[in-house]
Parts: sequence; C-alpha cells; structure tokens
Amino acid sequence: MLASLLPIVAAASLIADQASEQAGPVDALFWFITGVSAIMTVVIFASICFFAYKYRRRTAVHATQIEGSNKLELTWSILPFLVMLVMFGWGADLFYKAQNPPTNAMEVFVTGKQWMWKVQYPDGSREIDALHVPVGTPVKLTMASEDVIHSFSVPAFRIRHDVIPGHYDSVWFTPNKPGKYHLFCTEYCGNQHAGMTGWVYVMEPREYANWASGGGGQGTLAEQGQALFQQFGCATCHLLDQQGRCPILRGIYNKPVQLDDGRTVIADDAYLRESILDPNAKIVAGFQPDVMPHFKGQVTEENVIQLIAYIKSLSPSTPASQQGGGQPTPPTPSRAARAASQANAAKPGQAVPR
Amino acid sequence: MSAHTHAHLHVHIPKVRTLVLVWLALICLTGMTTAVSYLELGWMNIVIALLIAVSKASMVAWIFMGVRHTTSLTKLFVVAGLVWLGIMILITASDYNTRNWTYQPMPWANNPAGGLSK
Amino acid sequence: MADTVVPAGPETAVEDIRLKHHFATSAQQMDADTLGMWTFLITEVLFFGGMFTAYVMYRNMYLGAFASTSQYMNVVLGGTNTAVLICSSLTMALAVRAAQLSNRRHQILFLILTMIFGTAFLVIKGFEYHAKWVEHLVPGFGFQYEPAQYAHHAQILFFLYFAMTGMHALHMVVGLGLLTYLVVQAYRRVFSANYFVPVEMIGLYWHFVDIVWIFLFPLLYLIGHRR
Amino acid sequence: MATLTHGAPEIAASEVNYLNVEHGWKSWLFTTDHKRIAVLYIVSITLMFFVGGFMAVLFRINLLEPEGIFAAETYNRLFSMHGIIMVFFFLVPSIPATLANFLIPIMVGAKDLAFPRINLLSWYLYVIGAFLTMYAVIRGGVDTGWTFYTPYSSTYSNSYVLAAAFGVFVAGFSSILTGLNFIVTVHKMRAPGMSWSRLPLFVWSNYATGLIQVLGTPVLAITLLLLAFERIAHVGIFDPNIGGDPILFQHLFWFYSHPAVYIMILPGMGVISEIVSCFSRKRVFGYNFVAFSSMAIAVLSFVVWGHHLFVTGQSVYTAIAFSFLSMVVAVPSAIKVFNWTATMYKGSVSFDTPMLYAFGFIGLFTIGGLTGLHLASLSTDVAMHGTYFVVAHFHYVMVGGMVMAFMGGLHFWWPKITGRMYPEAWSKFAALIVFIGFNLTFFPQFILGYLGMPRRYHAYPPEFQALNVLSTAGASILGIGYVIPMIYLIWSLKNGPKAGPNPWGAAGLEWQIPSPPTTFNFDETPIVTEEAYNYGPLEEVIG
Ligand code: HEA
Ligand code: HEA
Ligand code: HEC
Ligand code: CUA
Ligand SMILES: [Cu+2]
Repeated sequence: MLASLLPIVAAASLIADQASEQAGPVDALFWFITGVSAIMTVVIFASICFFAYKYRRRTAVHATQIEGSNKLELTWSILPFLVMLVMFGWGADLFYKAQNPPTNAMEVFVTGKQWMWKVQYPDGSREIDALHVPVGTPVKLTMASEDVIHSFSVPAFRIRHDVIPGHYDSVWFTPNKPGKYHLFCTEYCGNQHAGMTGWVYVMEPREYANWASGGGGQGTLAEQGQALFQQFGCATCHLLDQQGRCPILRGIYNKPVQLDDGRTVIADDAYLRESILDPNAKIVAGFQPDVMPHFKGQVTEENVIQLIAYIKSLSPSTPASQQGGGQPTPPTPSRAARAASQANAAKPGQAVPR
Repeated sequence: MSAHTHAHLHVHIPKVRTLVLVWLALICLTGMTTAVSYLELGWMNIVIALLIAVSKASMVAWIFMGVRHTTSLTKLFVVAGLVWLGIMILITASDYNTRNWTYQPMPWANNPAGGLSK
Repeated sequence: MADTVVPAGPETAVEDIRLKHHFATSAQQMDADTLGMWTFLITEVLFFGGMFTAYVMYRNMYLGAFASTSQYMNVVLGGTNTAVLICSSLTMALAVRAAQLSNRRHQILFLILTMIFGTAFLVIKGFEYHAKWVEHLVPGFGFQYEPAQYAHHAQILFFLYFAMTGMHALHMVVGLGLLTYLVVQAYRRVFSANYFVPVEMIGLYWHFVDIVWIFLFPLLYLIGHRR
Repeated sequence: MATLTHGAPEIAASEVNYLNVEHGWKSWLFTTDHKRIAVLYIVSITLMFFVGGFMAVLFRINLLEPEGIFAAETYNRLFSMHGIIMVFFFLVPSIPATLANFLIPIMVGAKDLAFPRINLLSWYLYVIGAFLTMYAVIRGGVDTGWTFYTPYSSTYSNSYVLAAAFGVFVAGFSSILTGLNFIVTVHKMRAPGMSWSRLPLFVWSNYATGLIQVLGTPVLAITLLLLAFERIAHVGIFDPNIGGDPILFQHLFWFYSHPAVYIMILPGMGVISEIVSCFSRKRVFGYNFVAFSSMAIAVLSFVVWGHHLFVTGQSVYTAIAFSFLSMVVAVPSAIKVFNWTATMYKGSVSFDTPMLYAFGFIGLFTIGGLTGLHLASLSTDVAMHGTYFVVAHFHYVMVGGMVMAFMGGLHFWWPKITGRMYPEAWSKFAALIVFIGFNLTFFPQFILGYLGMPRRYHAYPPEFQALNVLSTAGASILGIGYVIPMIYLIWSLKNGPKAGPNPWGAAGLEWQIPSPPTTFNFDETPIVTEEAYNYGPLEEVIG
C-alpha cells in the first residue's frame, strides 16, 4: 500500500516552479514570511514545552502568582508589529509596482466563459485553454467574462486576477523560463470550475515566431473587427451616415469624448465596450439616445474585442502599449515578426525599439 | 448602585410643549427640504437634504426617544451604531472612488494610454 | 458604579409582580430592557445600512439615471407621508407620556391616534405602489423606463426604492401589531407610572422607524432637483 | 472567591438540579433556563458538525484520485454545504450558544441571561434555519460555495440557493439574539462586586463576540435578502448586465464575514484563557491586555474585510489600506498567544485533557494566524488566493483553533454541565489522535496551496495526488478522533464517576455551585470580593 504511493511521491516536486520575473520577488517575500512564521512557531512551541516541563505539577509545589508586566506586553506587541509592517510594506510595494504593465507589453485578449478560456491575439489567431507567449516579453492580458466571475491564474508566474463580468480586467507578466505551465480558474464558477484549466506555453522567441506564423489565416484582429463592423451594420451608421446622426469613430481611440450630461470621458477600451453593448449608458454630446441598437446578447465579448481592435485601427497613432491593436496602414507587424525582432533585442524584457 | 433605584424613581416625563415644538420643527423642516429640492444648487442639494435629515433624526432621537435622559452607556451604543454604519459606507466608497486611479495616466507611470479602466 | 446589582432590600420588596425572577430589582429589569432595545435598534441601523450602502455606491456611479427618476416620484404623497409619520411620532411620544402619568384614557387615545397615522401612511404607500405598478416601474415585473438611456440604472434605483420602502413598510406593519397589543394591555390597565416599559420600548421602535423614513424621503424622492 | 452562604459541595449531586428538576420533552422544548437551552444547542450543533464532517470525509475521498471519483456536481454541492453548515450552523454558534450560554450568567453571578425567552427564541430560529438548510441538502444541495458570490449564485446556479440562503438568514437572527443577550447580561446582570476588571476572560471574549454578532450579522441578513430578490425577480442589484456590481456583494458579504471569523475564534480564546490559568494554577498573565485585546479584535475586525478582495479589482489604494489594517488586527492575537505562554511561566502545570487541547489550540492557532499574514500581505495573497493555502490557513484557525477550544471547553466544563467525569485515558488518547489527524489533514494543504493547487476543484493535476492522499488519510484519522469523544461523553452521562462541584480546583463562580447547578444557579445573589483567577495554594481548593 505504502509502496504503491512511492512513484506518486517521487513525481511530486515540493518546490514551486518560478517562471516569470514576478515570481522571484514574490517568493522572496513568501519565504521571508514563512521564515518569520517558522521562527515564531518554534519559539512558541518551545516555550510551551519548556514551561510545561519545567513547571509541571509536583505535589505541594505552588505556583508563583505574577500579575503581568507592561514592559513585556509592549515588547511583544510592538516588535511583532514592526515585523508585520515589513511584510505589509514589502507586499504592498511589489503589488503596487505590478499594477501598470510596461509600455512595450504585448497585448493578448482573454475571454472567460463557463468553462473555458478563449484567447485572441492581435494578429487574429485564437486558441482555447492555451496561451503561447515568447520568453522575455512582457505580456499584458485584457480579460473579459461572458457570464460569471472567473479568475485567471498561472501559479508558476505568481499572478492572478479575477475576471468580473461587465468590464475589463487586466493582468501582466514577463515569462522568463521556457516551458509549459498550468493555467487555472481560481474563482468558483460552477459545475466545471475544475475543468476550466489550460496551459501556458512559454517559448524561445524564435520557436515562438515559428509557432505564430503558423497561426493567422483569418486576418488580424482589426480585420476581423472590420468584417464584423460590416456584418452588424455598424458601418451603415458610423461610416456611411451623412446626416450626422452618429459620431465619427475615426480617431476617437483614447481621446476625450464630451457626453451630453456635461462629463468628459476617455474613449478607452472600457468605454468603447460599453458604447457597443449598452449605447445608452453614455450618450455623446449632440447625439440622440436610442438611435444605436443595443448589441448586448448579439455580440460576444470576443466580438467586442475585435470591434474595438478595428476602432483602434481607425485612430492615426496608437500609443505604444496599444501597438497590438493593429493599424490599417502601415499594417501591424505580425506576431511572428515582433517576436523575431524581440529575439534580436539585447536583453529580454526591455523595451523594443519600434 | 443608587443609579438604579433613582432611574426608577425619577422618570423624566417630557413636557407636552416640548413635544409639540419638536413636532412643529419637524414639519417645518420637511417642508424646507422639499422646497430646497426645487432649487438648482448642484451638489449642494444633497448636502442640504442630508443636513436637514440628520437634524430631524437627531431631534427625534434626542427628544422623542429620550436619548437626552439616558445613561451614557446608551448614548455610547447609539453613537457606535452610527459609527459602524459610517465605517461600512465610507470604506466601501473609498474602494469605488479610487478604483480608476491607477489606470488613468499618471505622471510617474510612463503609460500614456493608461491601459484599461474599469 | 451604575451597573452593579442591588441586593434585595426593603425597597424592592414592594415591587410589583411583573419583576421577572432573574432580576433583583425592577430598576435593573428596566435598565436591561432599555439597553436590549437600543442594541436591537443598532442591529436595525445596520440592517437598513446594507441597503443604504448599496444606494450610496450606485448613486455615485449613476447619478444621472438616479436623478432622472425624480420625475416618477410623487413628492406630494411622499411629503404627506413624511408629515403623517412625524405626527404619529408625536402621538407616540404623548402616549408614552400618558403611560408615565398613569393616564389610561389619554394613553389609549394617543395609541389609537398613532395607529391611525400609521395606517394612513401604509394606505398612501399602497397608492404609490399601485401607481408604480401601473407605470411599469416595478423591477423584475415588466420594468419600462423613459428616458431609455437610463432604463438599466434607473431599475437599480427602483429596486432600492422598493426594497427600502418595502422593508420600512414591513416594520410599520410589525409596529401596528405591537401597538394593537399595547392598546389591549392599556385597556386592561396593565400600565401605570410603576410599569410602562413596554410602551416606552415600542415607542423607541416606532420612532426609529420614523427616523429611517426621514432619510428615505430625501434620498428617494428628492434625488434630482425638480423643475 | 465568593462568599456563598450555602451550597456545601457534598449535597450537590443527588439534589435537585437543572437537569432533573422537570421531566418530559415539553419541559425541554419550552424551557427558558439558559442551561437547558445550552444543552439543546449542544445536541443540535453536534448533529450539524457530524453532518458537515461527514460531507468533508466524502469529498476528501473524492480527492484521492486526480480525476475525482464523484461527479463535479456532487463534489461542488458537498463542499458548499460543508462550508455553510460548518460556519453558520456549527462554528458560529459553537461556543457562544453552548458553553457561554451555560456559563455567562453563572460567571457574572446571575440567575439567567437578561432575556431568557429571547434565548429560547434564538434556539428555535437556529433550528428553523437548520431545517431550511437541510431541506436544501435533501433536495440536492447548493453549489455556490459558502460565500454565495454573485452573479453565479443570483443568476447561474440551478441549485437550491434560496432555501440555503434563507436558512442562513434565519440562523443569522439566532446569532444576533444570542449576542444581544450577552451584551445586556454582561452590562446589567453582574452580581455586586463583579466589576469589569474582575470578569473572567471568557466573559470578556464573549462580550466582544456579542458586539460583532450584533453589529455585523444584520448586514449579512440584508445582503442575503438582496441576493434572494435578485434571484427571484432579476431586479439587477448585483447583475453586471444592467450595471449592478458583483463586487458590491462581496463588500457587503465580507463586512459581516470577516468579523464573523473572529466570532469563530474569540470565544475559543476565552476558553483557552480559563483552561490555561486553571491548569497552571495561576492568574492569567497580563489580564488587562488579554481582556483589552478581545475588544481590540472586535473593533478592528470591522475594517479589514477587503483582504478577501485583493484580486477582484478592488481599488489598489483601498487594498493597500486593508492590507495594513489586517496586520494591525493581528497584533491583539499575538498579545494573547504570548500571554497564555507566559501564564505557564512559574506555574504548576498539569496535563489534564482540557489542557492538552489548550496546547493544541495555542500551537495550531499560531500556525493558522501566521499563515494569515501570508494572505494579508498583498503580493503573496495574489499568488495564494483561491488555493489550498487559504483552505489550510482557515482550517488551522477554525478547526485547529476554535474546534480544539470547543473540545477543550467541553471537557473542562463537562463535569459542571452533566455532573459526571469523562474517562481520563480515553480522552487523552482522543486529544492526541485529533492533534495528529489534524496536522496530517491540513499541513499538506499548505504545500498544495503553495504549489498552486486551486481550491474547490473536484479534479486536479496528477502531480498533486500524493499530498492529497496524505490529507485524506489525515481526515479519516481526524474523524475517528472526533467520534471517540462522542462515544465516551455519551457513555459518561450514565457511567462516568460523579463529579464534585469543583473537580479541577478552579477559581470562578461556576465552580462554587453544585454540579450540575440548580435551576436558578444561586439561591442568593453572590457578592464578589476578589478578582478572577485568584489561585491560592493547591491543597486548599481541590475538593
Ligand atoms: C477563525 C477564523 C479565522 C481567523 C481567526 C483568521 C485570522 C486571520 N486571517 Fe483568515 N480566513 C478565515 C478564517 C480566519 N482567519 C477564513 C474562513 C478565510 C477564507 C474564507 C473563504 O474565502 O472561504 C480566511 C481568509 C483570509 C484571507 C483571504 C485569503 C484569500 O482568500 O485570498 C486573509 C488575507 O488577509 C486572511 C488573513 C487573516 C489574518 C491576518 C488573521 C489574523 O487575525 C491572525 C492573527 C494571528 C497571528 C498572527 C498568530 C499569533 C501571533 C504571534 C505568535 C505573534 C508573532 C508574529 C510575528 C512576529 C509576525 N484570512
Ligand atoms: C467551520 C468549520 C469547519 C470545520 C470544522 C471543517 C472541518 C473539515 N474540513 Fe472544511 N471547510 C470549511 C470549514 C470547516 N471545515 C469552510 C468554510 C470551507 C470552504 C467551503 C467553500 O469553499 O465554500 C471548507 C472547505 C474544506 C475543504 C476544501 C474543499 C475545496 O475547496 O474543494 C476541505 C478539503 O480538504 C475541507 C476539509 C475538512 C476536513 C477534513 C474537516 C474535518 O475537520 C472534519 C472532521 C469531522 C468528521 C470527519 C466528522 C465526524 C465523523 C464521522 C461523521 C464519522 C465518519 C467518518 C469517518 C469514518 C472517517 N474543508
Ligand atoms: C442605427 C445607428 C447605429 C448603428 C447600427 C450603430 N451605431 Fe454606434 N452610435 C450611434 C449613435 C447615434 C451614437 C451616439 C449616441 C451614443 O453615444 O449612444 C453611437 C455611438 C457609438 C460609439 C461611441 C462613439 C463616441 O464618439 O464616443 C461607439 C464606439 C459605437 N457607436 C460603435 C458602434 C458599433 C461597434 C456598432 C456595430 C456593432 C454600432 N456603433 C452600430 C448609432 C449607431
Ligand atoms: Cu471559471 Cu472557475
Ligand atoms: Cu478575513
């Protein structure tokens, strides 16, 4: 019985994989806290055992009554608190720094849906429950959910973020070790929550370039969006309309939009998404509500991502971090080309000159 | 310990006049809050409405409910209830009101696009 | 030390039979009842508080939509109801006073007046609810809203409107039940200057329900400035 | 410690006591005696504990195989019901509704709680809530997890969410009423001379618990009600499709449920203070600090709830504040651990069963609490949220902490409650089994979590199998460790040696009255003249 367990034990490694640039620092903190915990646990266990033995009850031995000691109390309140402050500060610092992705991050779109992860790349290729990334390149995921809350987690990267329906969430990482890593959904999302898993493949840039050039076929994300733009009839209003009933979408990406209630918002992804799914939520100044049909239920989150990519491509200059969005002219360098150029870059993870 | 026996013997019976005056004030304030809502004061509208509501509520609590004559313990409990409500609302609001901050362009973050907001 | 127990002494010996066995004096019993009632009211604050929190968050997010609902809120009825409740609070306070003065006739009179005001409030509320139903403003039951751009978010407000006023109305109904009990007891000459705790406690409850409404009125009926 | 005018120990056992004063089921179901209600509660929560534990054993068996043995649906329902039953129907009422219900009036020198009928009502609410929840179980269960997160619970789940949510809703009021009763009792029912600084620490910690119950539970109630409306009528309050925010649900839920985890530990800490002091024959070291730290925990517990939302997209700044405050709330717990340890210093330590459980508590709570710091620190929580690390953390504090304390307290006061002693050797053996089984079950889960195994998974990658097999093995040992006491405690009701009023030679008012106590606890209101834990020389007290 025990012997039959042996192979299983042997297969299990007790040290977690570290495969991203974030993983090292997070683990350093983890081991720091674990070390402090181990020390404190030992100290407490040891004193209990020691006191229990030393002062064990013997006949006719009386306890010495001690009231307490304010000095001691202060010591063991303040010292642990200081140690905890270190844990807090360290953790908060790493966390805060991990908020904004570097400007040269490669953008990938992820849609969570009961019970699968759908991945879309700027060049238009897609996959399900798998994500391929080149080693050394920061990758930024833009994530949406079609239904309930999911959570995108890659333990080997020490990253995780919930994907809340109703808006975009994002997370980023820089893989630094080629290999194949678990992708888990870690927010309970129903029956097959445990099946909402997949793999993240971290590849050498050249290998990645090969893989990426094999994909494609359906045109870039923006081109797919353009097709949808025709298919859903957006074009009839937003491109052909001559009477000024609809706003011109050319060049709006990331520009301020004046709303009819006086507010100004930035036309970022979240705003564009809302404008498509629930056009009445924010009305552009000078236009009528209720003209544009609701597309909620007709277009999926994936479609929305494609449409947004197209709208982005109508903007003359997309900022660096959005380079994945694709532009009609000049055409987006394919992922393969990007990866190849990355491979030539001096150090992985550094900004790639464009 | 004498507080007990005395609380029993000395019940504070409010004067009818006081009660009626409070009632009158409450009615007036109700009229006032309604009237003010017809003025266009922007964000001041809600502030005034809440100020009036708070003063009305305090009057009811202080006089009608007799908080003014209760023990300091009861007063403490009343305050605690309100403070806890405040904790819930303020901290939750702090999340909603600062959620977008990091995603907006920030001088120190070299990220003009600001990425994605929620 | 206000909180210690008085050992049974001559003073407590004359206390009436309503002293429960586990209390030493009726003063202690009254203190306990009062503190218990206030503690209960705190739980009520937090119970309604959950809805107020939701209200504050959504109002912050969807101010325009929330303000636009003003046109559907009947300020006249809402204002009248506020006044009606305030009147009921006055009569309740007077009823407690009458009990403290052992004035049975006044006590019954004011209790019944309180009940009349309370009922009036619920009747008016009923008309309002009916109107909302007719106008398709009940979330979850064929909700329709103009201007359409605000329909979604206005639905959240209307849900909060029904949840908060509904929960408030439920408290009123319970209050009316308690008042009925008081009237019966008063009729049976249970209360006097020696024993009026139930009247006082139910009074506290009634005033609390009034306070909730004092906030609901401006928050739900007067959100946007009205033209 | 108190001057009692009567109550010589010898007459106690054969005399009329609260257990035999009346007979027949009506005398139990309509009793207002806090001691009888406590007994009713002990029976009910024990039942629920075994139901919840049985489910744990079932789904642990499922985890023997990486692909799982049961259908996903079954597994999901099992762990959800396990969490719901264990939290709301076992651990929250565990010590407050049983031991504290029994002891608080006696410890403060009163004849009963301030509101005996409300106390009975609270038991009925508990039972109704339990029936609603068991109804959900029988109809097929709930699959939302104990956290009921929207929009899954409000729109997508097709299990019996409403029945379970109403069950929890009703049980919530039971908890509120218990807390309310304690608060008023401690304020208004203390015997002459029983000043705040003389209160046993068990009373202090339950008073603090009462505050949390009163201030937090109503929020859970209204949140579940809103959830029910959303589920029945799709009103949109938590529905992202029309602008509702699912995270708002989480805020409201954790506004209660974080403080609730301290409802699930503070009473246990109270028990440990009593036990450690009794079996070291010493006043608790730093009484004021231990008492004060209970209050500090109660207050601070309300401002840290957001540490459950670190990866949801909560504002970064709010998250940082919550992380900081979580560290602050850990300090009072540290104070307690150190003070218990220091209490043994220069004591006269004996190793009776309650003390063994107290040792277990201190050690396991420390581990559980310290791993809480991994989770309170932001970037490590990002790595560990939603994994078995969290599962291990909370079982260390809840099972290793509170259940240990409950077992310890039950053994400590068993002679008081029943008038009988339990078999010493068996009880020590069981305590040892529980300790071993517990660590074997849950320590591997820390490693699993660190390696990344997600929680709430009915199937998992094969490399995690070894540790899962260990954990399941541990769970069966742990289960046996809980069944043994069950048997010998029941056995002792008839066959245990009769206990005197004060078998441990402990200080405290409850030990000065007969075992089991008479219906009104004290024939005359005691007058307290000494501080708590006034342990004199050994020989004088043991009787
Ligand atoms: C009895 C219940 C209980 C208790 C007491 C605690 C105590 C603590 N918990 Fe725990 N917790 C839970 C029950 C509990 N928890 C549950 C049920 C969940 C999961 C819910 C779910 O998602 O299903 C959870 C989840 C949870 C999370 C969220 C994890 C996640 O989902 O991502 C966090 C994050 O901060 C956390 C933190 C803490 C902290 C900081 C404490 C502190 O109070 C601990 C303080 C104690 C100590 C620190 C030990 C003693 C101290 C010393 C010996 C001093 C020495 C120290 C130093 C020198 C540093 N807990
Ligand atoms: C509050 C108290 C509490 C208690 C006491 C326990 C007790 C136990 N818990 Fe539980 N647990 C929770 C609260 C608790 N748990 C919560 C809140 C969750 C989260 C749920 C969620 O995700 O929503 C959880 C989740 C949870 C998980 C994670 C499930 C998952 O995420 O997929 C696991 C896994 O091992 C587990 C195991 C156990 C075990 C083995 C015990 C053991 O201690 C139980 C021991 C008891 C018995 C074994 C019963 C007695 C014996 C018998 C009935 C006889 C039959 C038994 C045998 C013959 C062996 N629990
Ligand atoms: C029948 C006409 C019509 C159709 C079809 C239509 N729209 Fe619109 N759209 C409008 C109008 C009118 C507005 C301005 C009012 C508003 O903000 O809702 C608008 C606004 C927008 C905006 C916000 C523009 C800004 O300047 O901020 C976006 C983005 C948008 N539409 C995208 C789309 C997409 C994508 C589709 C197809 C899937 C589409 N629209 C289909 C009429 C239309
Ligand atoms: Cu998706 Cu869990
Ligand atoms: Cu918590």
